[in-house]
Amino acid sequence: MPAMREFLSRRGKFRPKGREDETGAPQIPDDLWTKCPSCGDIIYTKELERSGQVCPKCDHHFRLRARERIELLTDEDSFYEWDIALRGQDPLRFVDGGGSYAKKLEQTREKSGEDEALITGSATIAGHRCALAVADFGFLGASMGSVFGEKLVRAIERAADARVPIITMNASGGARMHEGLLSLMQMAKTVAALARLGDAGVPHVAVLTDPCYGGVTASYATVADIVMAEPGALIGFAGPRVIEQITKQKLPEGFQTAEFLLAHGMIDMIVPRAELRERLADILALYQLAETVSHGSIVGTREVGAGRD
Amino acid sequence: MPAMREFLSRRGKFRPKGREDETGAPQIPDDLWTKCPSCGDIIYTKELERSGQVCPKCDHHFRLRARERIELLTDEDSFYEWDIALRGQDPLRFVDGGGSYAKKLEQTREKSGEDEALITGSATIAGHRCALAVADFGFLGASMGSVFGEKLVRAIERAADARVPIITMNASGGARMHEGLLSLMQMAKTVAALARLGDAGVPHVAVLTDPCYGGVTASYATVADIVMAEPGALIGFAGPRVIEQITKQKLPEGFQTAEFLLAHGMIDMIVPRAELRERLADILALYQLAETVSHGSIVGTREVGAGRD
Amino acid sequence: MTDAASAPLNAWDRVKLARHPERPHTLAYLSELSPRFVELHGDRSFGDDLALIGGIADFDGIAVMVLGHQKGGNTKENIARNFGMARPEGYRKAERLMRHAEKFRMPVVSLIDTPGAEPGIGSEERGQGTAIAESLLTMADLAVPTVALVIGEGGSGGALAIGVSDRILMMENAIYAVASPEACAAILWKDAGKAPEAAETMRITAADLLGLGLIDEIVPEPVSADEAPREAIAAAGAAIGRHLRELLQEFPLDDPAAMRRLKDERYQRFRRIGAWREDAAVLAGIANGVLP
Amino acid sequence: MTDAASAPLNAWDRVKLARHPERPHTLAYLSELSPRFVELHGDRSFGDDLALIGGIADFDGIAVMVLGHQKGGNTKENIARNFGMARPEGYRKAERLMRHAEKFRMPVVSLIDTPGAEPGIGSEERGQGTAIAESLLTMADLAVPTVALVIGEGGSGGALAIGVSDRILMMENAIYAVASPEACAAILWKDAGKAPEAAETMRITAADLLGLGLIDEIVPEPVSADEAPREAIAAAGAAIGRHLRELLQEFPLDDPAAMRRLKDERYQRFRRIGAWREDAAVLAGIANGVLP
Ligand SMILES: [Zn+2]
Ligand SMILES: [Zn+2]
Repeated sequence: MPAMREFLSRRGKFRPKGREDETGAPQIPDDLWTKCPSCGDIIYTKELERSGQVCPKCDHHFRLRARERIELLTDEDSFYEWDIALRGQDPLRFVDGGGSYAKKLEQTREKSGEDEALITGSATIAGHRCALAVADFGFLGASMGSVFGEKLVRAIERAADARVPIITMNASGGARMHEGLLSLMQMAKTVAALARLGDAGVPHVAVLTDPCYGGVTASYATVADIVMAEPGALIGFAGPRVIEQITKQKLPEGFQTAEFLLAHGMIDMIVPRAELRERLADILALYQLAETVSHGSIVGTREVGAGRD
Repeated sequence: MPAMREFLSRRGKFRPKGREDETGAPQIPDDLWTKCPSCGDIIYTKELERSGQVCPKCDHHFRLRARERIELLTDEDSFYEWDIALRGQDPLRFVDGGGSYAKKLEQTREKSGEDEALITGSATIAGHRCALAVADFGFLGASMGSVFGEKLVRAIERAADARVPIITMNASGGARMHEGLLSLMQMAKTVAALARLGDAGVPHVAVLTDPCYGGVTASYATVADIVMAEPGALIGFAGPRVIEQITKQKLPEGFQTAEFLLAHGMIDMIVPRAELRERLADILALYQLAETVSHGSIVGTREVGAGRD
Repeated sequence: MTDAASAPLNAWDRVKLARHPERPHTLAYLSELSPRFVELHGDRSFGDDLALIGGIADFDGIAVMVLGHQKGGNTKENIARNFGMARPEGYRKAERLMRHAEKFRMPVVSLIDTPGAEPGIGSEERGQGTAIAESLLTMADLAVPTVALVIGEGGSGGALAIGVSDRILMMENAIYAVASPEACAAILWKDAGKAPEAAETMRITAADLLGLGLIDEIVPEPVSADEAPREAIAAAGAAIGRHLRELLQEFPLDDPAAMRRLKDERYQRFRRIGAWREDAAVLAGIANGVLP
Repeated sequence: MTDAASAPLNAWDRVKLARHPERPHTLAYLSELSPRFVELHGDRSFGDDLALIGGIADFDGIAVMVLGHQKGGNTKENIARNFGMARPEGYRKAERLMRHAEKFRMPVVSLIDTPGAEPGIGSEERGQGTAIAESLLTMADLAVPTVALVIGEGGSGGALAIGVSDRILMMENAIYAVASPEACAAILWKDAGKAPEAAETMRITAADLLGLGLIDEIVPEPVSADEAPREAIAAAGAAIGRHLRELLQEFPLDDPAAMRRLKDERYQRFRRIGAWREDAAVLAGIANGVLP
């Protein structure tokens, strides 16, 4: 299986960056206690860490950095990162009030401890091999620029070649304005790669996390074969403030929450963070089973009453 | 082209039955004057005939018998009818309060002057060859029984073989209860034939006329490549009285009219009867052009300003 | 309801059994027959219909896409499930999941159990007819094996929408009809009270439909499923599994030619359905170039 | 607005021209360029969006599927057309018509002219993001040649949704941007009044985008299209026709291998887009099996 070999060999051989590498803007204050922004409760920070950053009282899912998600999701030491040499450019020589995009990229790398807003690699989840692409909201709001798109497409292409499912964990505040139309075109680029993945019959499972807006919602994330979301995550095309300003209407209760999307038929399921790993393992197992059966091998034998009850 | 030869050769060689053959329940009283059920106006019957049975005052489209539609639509003497030997059976030995289905079929044939609720054949429209399948509401409310389904499928198969578009003109009051599940299965049978027509890349254009309900709306008629409707035609899945009874709600103004369906995205266009022939000719010409171009021949040359203005 | 053992049941008895509130519904079958079921929701354009559910299940070592109408077990559930009457978004979800199944080469198993598609203002606004028709079209052309089992009520187009299958099975006490006996009686007898008579002449029982060649097999209910649900479900599972294995053997999923054969056989299966004759005198007339 | 002849226009000037109320919109192009256009309506599931229209046109002897945003010529029309801002049902109609085009082997011509997809409560309820994404997916994989022309405003994802094309052209005074200059200025400058500065640095003019390799050709407007609409439309028609003929010659519609090549070239076209470098030290580290 040369495809599988390449799938594995492209990794950088080093352990994933841990949370201790992150120097800037941690989501979680390094104090003993953390205040839940949803219920206002004061939570023992260590308890929050044990729960995967979910409020034990109100179930509020705190935002996570990409590497935290990877750590929670994958089997220990199974993650091999891809394309760590890719760096953003400033193709438009974009300058806003705050200075050049080139400078901003440099500062963001320092502050966030990441090189870009998307981390990709291969991993196993409960023993099932998969490709992973995880957005980091801490890097320029996980806006989809050229490197984001390129890393994602390379991951999709490797998944297609190796016939291994890809799981994307998505968040985004919107477009990478500083890369202009190059940024917009990443929507077409990533979706086009998924079209080929689909032709190859390889699954894409997307997990939408808070917040997920703009180009990501309008491209690769929502055309996944299975779309799931974390409880309470805000997901939409246009931001709520923009909609309120333009329509002059009060937004309905629960507007753009994961629950709202489920009710409107846009996602397959809402999965609490604590159950995500198991649910993904189930799904990967079922796709694996389909692949096996489609090649002519059926392992089961009918046992009456072998069900779950 | 053997397929084309077969397409033509299966015809019965005889002129179509004219309106004078119809003995029962004519839509239009044979008086000098006809009252419009929509605006209440009294119209000179001959004028109504000249207008294709459209009220000159309020544009109400009177119902037409199948042969009247064929006469209005096709080039003179171009219609060759198919499958005139097909006759219904009484497979369930169905008996209701009024007697057996076998007897009812016999009576209906006498009264309506037709052998079944669907008339099929080949014809030209403004010189474009097509297959035609036209429902006759005067025959048991154009309910889709076995013969209806069989005639339609044979027409679709011939259209696919000859690579000639099929135009269906549809009306129906619902299922042919007397044929039980055999009637329901005609939905699957006709749609399955259309799936193959689609695989062959041959178009199906459906014209929905008043009234069009039940199994016909929920099968072959609404999955056409282009769906049009006559103005004011009532079209739906469930009948309005059933819906009113069950929901205990007042139906909205214009509910289930062709205009309602257009607004809700279900049909491509509403075409007044007087324009139908021309519109279908345009569509047949465009599909013909696509077929020609797809085989490598482009006839036009760019003439700037050769447009319609 | 143990009459089954003593006296033969008539059509109306079967109607009552098929609608029995204790009769197991789709989720009961899934929980009994699959150790791993991932339900998938939504039509991706308007809503999620709880009256028609679907998802991927490990069915005896085969990954299948299961689609099924879902009635409730009590009034509250029935309101949430709309009494198993699907709306357009239900059929659009079903269509989406069928394409999912085709993409990943999973057979499709349908569990049919509905009084019919919902008649309602919103359902008409969102194209109930169109949604059912598109589901039929997709299913007729699907390049994976499909098995349908009528577990309760097979009500009209809303049932058929997920029943254009390579194998069609019925539980012994299920019914499958072009319209409800009540509606048929109201229309043809002008008296809904004649529903039992209508039920009889409409030939809606499993035995009737096997006799007409419209279904392939009856899953026996020695004790009716409302009284012995686990036994009924186990028998259903065995029958579905057997048909799936036969289909997978005859039509290997990774063989495109086999999938074309499968689609062709499915077409011929439905193509044949109907009762007609050709008038010999007319045929002779056509052959001779004159009208009879 | 005849400055064009004398002084070069800056990006903000182009924005104003691209939005000029007298600038011709999609239907004007169709009426000028096609002697036979049959408009097709509806998404078959919810509604018909008048802000994104489509249909089959005889375009210079080629049957094409035309898709285009449609702005109004006056306030009343603009309200009916929602100022050219399409809703989910518009993108679902576009997707349906693309599949129609593929089925009957018609090239697809897109005329892009929108401030962006509608931001609204109903649009979010019905999945604006999902609808655009599905349109992108369908278009990326379409087995017929596709040509897009930005005739006015190419606003963000709502524009791109019908622009994943084999050839992408722009009118000289059209713009194409990831966000409106006003939105960009509001976010990055915290001052929507800085829109002219934003417009400049965003590189949204036809010349900028040709320079970046994102478009293939600029259709000249010696006199801007609001002043000389027929001339602009004629030039656009000539350019589209030329590209269509080239594509049809290179990729014969009835040749499946050519359609695979076409899709492959389209993929590579978008696959290449972006600006990045690979850090040599890191690459060396990976090659040596150690971190740099
Ligand atoms: Zn909390
Ligand atoms: Zn009138």
